[in-house]
Formats: sequence, structure tokens, C-alpha cells
Amino acid sequence: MSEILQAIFTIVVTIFITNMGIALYGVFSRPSLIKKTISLVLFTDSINIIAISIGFRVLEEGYPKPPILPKIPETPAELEYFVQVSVDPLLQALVLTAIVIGFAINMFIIGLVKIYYRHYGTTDIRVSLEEGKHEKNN
Amino acid sequence: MIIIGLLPIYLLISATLIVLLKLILKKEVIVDLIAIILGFISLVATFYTMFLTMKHGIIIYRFGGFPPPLGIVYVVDKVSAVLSMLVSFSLIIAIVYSIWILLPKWRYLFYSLAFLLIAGVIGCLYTGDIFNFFVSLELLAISSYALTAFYRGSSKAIRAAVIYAITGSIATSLYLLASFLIYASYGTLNMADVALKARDPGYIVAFSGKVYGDVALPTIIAMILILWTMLFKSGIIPNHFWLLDVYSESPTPAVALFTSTADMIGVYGISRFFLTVFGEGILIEYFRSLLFNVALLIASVSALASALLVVTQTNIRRLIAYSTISQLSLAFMGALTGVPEGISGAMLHLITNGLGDMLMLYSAGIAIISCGKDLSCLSTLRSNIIAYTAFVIGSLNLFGIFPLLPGFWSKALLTLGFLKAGLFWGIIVVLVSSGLCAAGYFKAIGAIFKLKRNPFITISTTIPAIVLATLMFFALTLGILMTLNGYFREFVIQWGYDMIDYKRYIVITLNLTI
Amino acid sequence: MSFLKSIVATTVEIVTVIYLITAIIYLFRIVRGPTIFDRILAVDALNYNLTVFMALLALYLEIPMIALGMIVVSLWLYALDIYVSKYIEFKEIGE
Amino acid sequence: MNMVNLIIILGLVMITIGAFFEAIGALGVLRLKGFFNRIHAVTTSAIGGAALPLLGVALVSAFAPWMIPQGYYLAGICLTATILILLLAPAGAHALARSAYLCKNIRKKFIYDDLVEHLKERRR
Amino acid sequence: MFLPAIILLIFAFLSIVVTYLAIVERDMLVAAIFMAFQGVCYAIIYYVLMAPDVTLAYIPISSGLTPILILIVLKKTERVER
Amino acid sequence: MKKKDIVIAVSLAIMVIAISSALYAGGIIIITPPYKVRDLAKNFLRYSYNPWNGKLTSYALNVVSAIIWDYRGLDTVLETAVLYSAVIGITVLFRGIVEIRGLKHRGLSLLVKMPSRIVIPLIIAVGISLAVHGHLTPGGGFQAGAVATVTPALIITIFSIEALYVLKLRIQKLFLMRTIAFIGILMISISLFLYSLMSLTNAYVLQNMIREHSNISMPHWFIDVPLAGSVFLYNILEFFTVFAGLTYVFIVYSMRRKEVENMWEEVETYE
Repeated sequence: MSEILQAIFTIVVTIFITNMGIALYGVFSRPSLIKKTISLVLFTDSINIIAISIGFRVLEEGYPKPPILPKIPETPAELEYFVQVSVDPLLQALVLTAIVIGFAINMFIIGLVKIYYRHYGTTDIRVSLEEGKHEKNN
Repeated sequence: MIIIGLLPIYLLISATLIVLLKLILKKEVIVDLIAIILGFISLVATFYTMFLTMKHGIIIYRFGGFPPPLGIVYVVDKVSAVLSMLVSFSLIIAIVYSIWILLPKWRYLFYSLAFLLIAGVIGCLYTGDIFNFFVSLELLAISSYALTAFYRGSSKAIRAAVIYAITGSIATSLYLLASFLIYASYGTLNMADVALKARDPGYIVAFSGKVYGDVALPTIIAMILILWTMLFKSGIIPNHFWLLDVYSESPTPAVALFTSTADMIGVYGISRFFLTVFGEGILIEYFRSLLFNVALLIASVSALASALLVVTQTNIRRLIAYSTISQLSLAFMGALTGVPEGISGAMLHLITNGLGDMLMLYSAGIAIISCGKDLSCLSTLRSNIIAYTAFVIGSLNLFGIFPLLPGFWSKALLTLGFLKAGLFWGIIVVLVSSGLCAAGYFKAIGAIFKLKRNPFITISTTIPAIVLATLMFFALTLGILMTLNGYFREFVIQWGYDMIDYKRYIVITLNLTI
Repeated sequence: MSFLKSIVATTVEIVTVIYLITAIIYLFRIVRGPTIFDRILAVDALNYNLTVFMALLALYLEIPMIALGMIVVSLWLYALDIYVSKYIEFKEIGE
Repeated sequence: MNMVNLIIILGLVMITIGAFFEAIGALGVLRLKGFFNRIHAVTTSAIGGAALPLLGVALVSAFAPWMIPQGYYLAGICLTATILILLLAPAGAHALARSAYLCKNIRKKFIYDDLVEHLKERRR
Repeated sequence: MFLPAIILLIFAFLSIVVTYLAIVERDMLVAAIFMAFQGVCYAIIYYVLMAPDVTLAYIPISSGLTPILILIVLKKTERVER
Repeated sequence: MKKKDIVIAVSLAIMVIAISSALYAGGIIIITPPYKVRDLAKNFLRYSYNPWNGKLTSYALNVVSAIIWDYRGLDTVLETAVLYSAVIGITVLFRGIVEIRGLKHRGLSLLVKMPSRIVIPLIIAVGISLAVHGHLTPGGGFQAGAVATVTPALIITIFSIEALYVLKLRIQKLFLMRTIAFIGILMISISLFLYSLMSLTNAYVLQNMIREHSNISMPHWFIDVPLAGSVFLYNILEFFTVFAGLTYVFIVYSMRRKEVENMWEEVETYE
């Protein structure tokens, strides 16, 4: 059974990486700042989900367990069984940190966009860039 | 050793304490005083750290008492200790200067952001962990976005902050991806551990075991991503689009903080990653040398192009921005030679660039306040002897022709490094770019002494005078020390040896016995 | 006992496949949906599916621990609905 | 023992009926024309296709012998989620339908509109 | 264990379609809705990949907090991208 | 413009292929999802709750929580600082904004308001419970805070922002609460060190349990519930920091036009 999981996993991870590429394309090519922010959210999410899939594993039999002890272990053997069946906890912790940081940055960028709109009357980045070129020529 | 562990926590506490005191006491004077005292304590702490590194070589601190691959460690060698001294020094200078230039009501926000920025920078300098480097990088990035947008009423400042924030978060996200790739293939996040396994994949380290899968291709991708992030952070020319607006629209102390702390992290990071971690003797040596050549090419083109652009500028801030790009590119080239002299030249050049830029920015700040950002406005400085002396000394320092200033020594060391590495065109790049930059600086100095309508400075300039005098004193002291004291020169050259001595780094960090 | 267990497993598998097919149908609706409201309907329906998937998987894999996310999902199933309806009806979100 | 088996079978039946409802609802979302017809289908699939199977899962996990130590945990979560869905799905659907009704483009296609008079009165 | 694998495959497929649409769409309100849809897909993928902690952090952020942030800023600025 | 788009698309495609081949050739996931986890992760799983190895354990059943707050505690402290930095940045952008009470408000219809009145206390309760046993079950400080922050978002949309003012959630107070809770986290991280200064023993920054060369520890049992020492305290305080910080941001963002105009009244002089 695990061969099927492996074959499907190949496709799935490739899809995540493609997602990342599409989102990065959105950040670079779309003019609207809000669209850029949305693309940025999708981009960081895709990176995080790639990390989680790096930390995944398969077992010979059955399905892996989450990295949480179901109850207080009474013998070392019980603990060792848990170690043998659980997925990677470190990447989950790192991704948790990355999610929080990504949200903080998106929050701040959205505030910037609100102020930007007050100055330029639009959320289009091209307007302000055109204005900048005009200034330089003078 | 506890001092390194306490330093980031201390900086964060002071960042919050300032806000708390302002909200409770509502008196600006006390907050200013306390901010200066807190900054001074951090300066003392970093000074003590440097003293410790001179005594012990490399010092490490284990957070939470966990052994390295399991927990996070801070590894401080001479380079990071010296750079952290520069960082806390520029913090205290920026605080003092901002008392003069910023509105009293909102000054505490600036202090808090500055402390957070410095906490991020010191985290980047000290850390021995790849993911912790990312978190510190984000901390310094988000506080610099906020500092850029400090003048929220100016539309150009907001535009600069928006562009900086969006592109900067892409860069840091790519670094995040690189760190995940490194963890995926090496099975560890500790820099020393990665450095060991990049040389000897079969080595079994306590707690993290052997490498996981084939390391070659993931390492290549991770190196490219890290290189791009660091090039972005330092604003080397294809990635300089954010830097100009940021430098010309932010408050003066914020720009000084960027130039002396945040932007040098790119050069420091590249030397830490490509000289210590993925340094000499890694398995994909051929790719490393290829990447180095490409990066050298980019950096030299950037140095020349930005030096050319320095000449054409009419805005004083933009002039300084292009000059910073040029100097940082030179430092990049020096770090990428891989020769100890070149590396210590690059690190000394970071300090030089920080001091020179601070001198120029702070003295130009007086002119900007009383007249404007145009070059002709510099003529207001003529009424104030300290201000124009500082400007002249700063530009001479960056020009690097005057042996009593550190700029001369850093450029000399860079040249020596290029000679040793056999990169003769590097010397030409250094000479040409310094000459071109000098043309720009002399244009600015000429603008000071050009007889023109002379609007007098109306406000008191005691505080900037004190700041500039301190900066001049430090720059001259450093230069005189370099000139007269052979031991000090030895100490500077030692930085480069420290940086490429990966064996000692690995052995001390992982506590191995070889 | 194992017979009963296998019946439960088979039922859950079949039911999950049906739910997956419906998820693809909702994708069709969110792509085609002429108005915004149709698209939100698809997101809503997918949210309901999400809770069911969580419950069924926790039953199927016998790990009840991870199903805690279900309660969190169901607490603001209607969040997007009310956000968008506020957006459409009112001049400001804070009104 | 027999009783337990019966209850588990009952739970499975509920799950299956829920899947049936969900299929019907999805078919409605696919084929029905107009927003108000589709929202009817979706609410059907919300109550029948989400609340009912959750109750079924709660029954199975509470009584299945192989889930004994932590089965109650899952059952409690499922019950709470069911209650919340029953509480919130109508509220969300109501808010959505109301704002959709206030959109003129959607109202244009109605054959007969009872609430027009009411709207006019409110405007005054 | 083919059930989790199939779920992974289908939701990854849904997420790539929705990501593409969210980038291409000009009406930003619709793009925000696509983003919420993608959030649901990723939440279930996190769940299937046995990361309950990440799921618990991701669901509030993706379906509760980010949409309202985007909608607030859309309401205060403009809705359609030119 | 079009040519630039094509260039971007092609370079991104190259990047996608490169990264996927990096994962592919490395044999990390794509061909074979691993049958065993990395050794470092294995050690985390082994030591997270391990009474047989007292020097490396943190007595937390949730391994992710243990890594976040104990093994890699510095990351999380800095991450909280990032969130704080974002909050300060938003304060910089919207400085001088003042709430005005008593503006016109009506909110959504009664049929939405009624269930929300029932659900909103439930959300807060779920959040607090996630924080309180974040070291035993899935959950933790940040998750709890994010869950609880959905309530202000819901209140703003359903009832209007005025309802938050009635609940006495003023921005000044929330900002203060955010700062104090963050100071609390920082003080807990150095509390054992301060204690060791008084009792003349050795202790580390961010220390939790007994470690090598250090004999003092946080309390790890409460009657018969594993408390995991500082992990529990960190979770509670992190809940407050996240809740207060994000609520502050939501209130500032969704203020009405009249309130926003306040902040532009004061003329600031720039360089």
C-alpha cells in the first residue's frame, strides 16, 4: 500500500512547488498591491506546506501518528514505539513559527497599503512608479 | 559567557520598557534619558563580549542548557563581536541624534523600533543556527520596514516602505525555503553541524546522526537562494531598487541605522555561510568556486555602476545611498576572495562604511533640516565648523586616501586580499570605484564651500555637534590605532583567519575531541 | 469484532470517496459561479466537508487526538458569509 | 454486546445517509439555476450532509470497543461540532441570502418578488 | 492506506486550480474568496499530513483573520484591479 | 510589459524545476517518502517526555510545544518580538488615532446576532482551554491567541466596532496589555537565571528543567498533571500577547472614516 502513497506523494509535492511558482509570478507581475499581498500569502503558505511534506513519513504497516504522546508513557518501550511511528515534530514547530511571522508581515503590509491609498488614491503600484520617474527627470 | 545569552533578551526588554514607561509616565525627558542609559548598557555588554572573545577565541552560549544540535547556540568570534560593538554604538548615536530631529510625542516608537532592529541584528551576528538566523532576519526586516514608514505623511516614504516590505518578505521567504532544504538533506539546523557534514557526510554527530539522502543538489539550490537573499539585503545592484527610496525618505537616524547595521548583515551573512558553513573543502567545491566567480562579477559590476551613478546625483541622500551600494559591493568582493586579508578587509570596510556614512548623514541632516535635500543646500553647513569638518572627514574616510582614517586601511587590506587571491582586476575595480566615488564626494564638498545664498541654521545644533564630535573621535582613533599600533593591525587581520577557520568553529561549537 | 471494524472501515472509505467527488463539484461551482455569492456557497460547502473529513479520518485512523481542529473549524463556519454580506450591505466594515 | 453492535450499525447508517444527502446537495449545487435555488441545496447538504454524519461518527466512536480509551473524546468533539453547525449554518445562510437579495442584479431575474413592497416601505 | 493518499491528491489538485484563479482574477473580492478556498484545502492537507498543531494555527489565520483583513482594506480602497 | 511577464514566468518555471529536482535527486521525499524520520527529530520525540533521562527532558506530552518553548525557545521569543514589532509598526503608521464613541451603528440582522451571542463566549473558552493544556494536547499559546482573536473580528462585523468599545476594549489598554504580557514572557525566560544569582548556583537563559551543570528547575508536576514548567506559563502569556496585539490591530484597521481623520489633523514636520 505504501507504494501507492509514495507515487501519489510525488505528484502532490510537485503541485505544491508549482503553486509556489504561480504565487511568486503573481507577486511580480500583478500591479495591484492588494493582489500582491494575496499572492504573498499564497506563496508563504506553499513554502510552509512543502516543509510539512518534507517532515512526513510512511510506515511499513499502518499510518504514521502525530507527534503528540497520547498518554504519559509508563515504560521506555512504550516511548520507543511512539518514536518509531511518529512524524517529524521539528519541521512542524518551525512551520508554526513561520506562519506567525508571515501573518505579522501581512498585517503590516495591509496597514501600509491603507496609507498608500490615502496618498495616491489608488492601490496600483504603477501610478507611484510613474510619478517617481517624472520627478527624476525634473 | 552568560552575557551573550542575556543580550538579545535584554534588548527586547528595553524595547518594551521604553513603551511601558512612556505609556505610564507620559514624560518625554525621562524616556529619552532611559533610552540612552539602556543603549549605553548594551554598548558596555558588547564591549565586554569583545574582551571575552579576545581572551578565549570563540565563545559559545547554549540556550536552555541544551547541547548544540538539540538546542540553539550563540557562537561569537572576533568578527561578530566587533561588528556587534559597531551596532550598539550606532544605536546609542541614533538615539541621541533622534532627540534633536524627531517630534517628542512619537519619539518612543522610534526608540522601541531601533532596539528591536538592533536585537535582530545582534541575533543575526551571534547566532549559530540557520533557522534562528531567519527569525532574527525577519525581526530586523520588519522593524526596518516600520522605520522606513516613520514619516507617514510623505507619500514617497510610504511608497519606499511598500516596495521594501513586499520584496523583502519574498527574499526572507526564499531564505526560509533554503533553510528547510538544508534541514531536509542534512537533518540538522546547527551551522557547525552543517559545516561538518558538508565536508564529511559520513560523520556521525551526537543527536543528529548522519546526513539524510544525497546532499549535493539541495546544497546547490540552498546556496543560490541564500546568495540571492543576502545580495538583496545589501542592495547589490540588480537588487538595489528598494534601497534608494528607503535611504532618501526615511528619518536621518533611521538611515544611519540601516547603513551601519541592517545592510551589513548581507555581507556578514554571505561570509558566514560561504566561508565558514559552506566554506573551503566542501564536497561540491567546483560549484562553490563557480558561484563565487558569478557573485564576484555581479559585485564588481555593481561597484562600478553605482560609483558612476554617485557622480550624477544631485540629492544628498541618494548620493550617500549609491556610495553605500558601492562600498558594500567592494566589501562583498573582499569577502568572496576567500583570502584572510580580503575577508578582514571586507569586515573593516563594513565598519568604515558605517562610520563614514554616519558622519556624512548626520552632518547632512543639519543641512536637510534647515534647507532641503538638494546638494546646494549643503552650503548652510559653512556656518558650523564641526558639521563641515565631520562631512569632510566622513567623505575622506570613504574615499580611503588619508592614512589616519580607517578607510585607507580597509581599502589597503582589500587590495592586499585581491593580490593574494590573484584577482588583479579586483584592484582595478577598487581603484576606479573609489576614484569615481571621490568625484561625487568632492562635488558635495565643493557645494559646501561654494559662495551662494547662505540661509543660516536657526535651531540650536548642540546635540548634533556632540554626536559628530564623538563619531569623529572614534573614526580618528581607529585610524590612528591602525596606523601606529602593529598589534592592532594583527588583530584586524586575525578576523579573516577566524572566519575561514572552520575546524576550530566546528570543534568548539559541537564540543568534539579531535 | 474485527468484522465490525472492517465494515466501519469500508463504509468510511466509500463515504469519503463520495465526499471527495462533491468537493470536486464545489470546485466547479467556485470556478464557474456567476456571482460572488455562488462562490461563497462553494467555500461554505467545502468547510462543512472539512469537518466531516476530520471526523471520518480520526475514526478511520483511530487517532481521536487530532480531531480537536474540528471544533475550531465549526466555530466560525459562517465567518466568510458574514464578512462578505457586511461588505456588500454596508458602507464600512466597522459600522 | 449485541446492543453495542446495533448502535454502531446505526451510526454507520447515519453516516451513509449523510453521504446520500451530501451527494444530492452537490448535485443541486451543480445543476440548479439561480443563487437562491443553490443556497437551498447547500443548506440541505450542510444539515443533512455534515450534522448527520458527525452524529454518526460520535455514536460509532463512543461505542466502538477498539476506540475505548479515547473514543469519548472524539464523540464529545463531534457532538459539539454538530451543535455548532446546527446553530451557525442557518445564520450564515441567512446573512448571505439577505445581502444577495439586496443586490439588484440578482433580483432582476426573479419571476415574482414578495418582498418588493416591504423594501419600498422600509426605504420610506 | 489509500484513503489519505487520495484525499491528498484531490485537495492538492483543487489548491493548484484555485491558486491559479486567485492570481489571474481581476475582482479582488473574488480573489480573496479563492484564497479562503485554498486555505480550506491546505488545512485538510496539514491534517492529513499529521500536523494537528499547524492545523490549529492555520485555520484561524486562513479562514478567520486574513479574509477580514483583506476585506477591510478592500472596503477602504478599491475593489477591481485595472 | 508582456515580454517582462514571459521572462518572469520562464525563470520561475526554471526555479520550480530546480527545487523539485533538488528534492527528487536528494531522495528526500519524492521518490520515497522516508520510512524513518531524521535522527534529530527522533531525539526530540524521545526526550520530550522522558522521566528516565532527566537532563534533557521538558515533561511536555506535546512534542511540538516542547520544541517551540523549550528546545528552541529563543526562536519563539524572537517570533513574539516580530509580532510586537509589527504592532509597533502599525502604531507608527496610525499614530494619533482616537476612538469616537456614539457614531451611528446598526450591525447585521437579528438572526445573525442571536447565534453569535452564544458562539462568541464559546470561542474565547476554546481559546483559553487550548492555551491551558497546550503542553498536553494539540494547541499552545499562539493557536489559542489566534482562535480567540476571531471574536473581535466577528464582533466588528456582526455588531459593529461600537460593541468593542462598550466591552471596554480600548486601543490604549490593549497596547499596554500587549507590552506587559511580552515583558512577562521575557522575565520568565530569565527568571531561573535571576533566581540562580540569588541562590549562587548555575542556570541558563530560557532554562526550564534540570540540565547539565544546573540543579534548579521550574515546577513540573501539579498534583498528578504534568505541568511542563515554563511551557505552561509561556503558553498563557503568549495567549495574552497574541490576543491583545491582534485585537489592537483589528480595532485600528476597522475604524470608521471620522475616527481615521483624527490622526491626520496634527501637522507633523518632516525633513
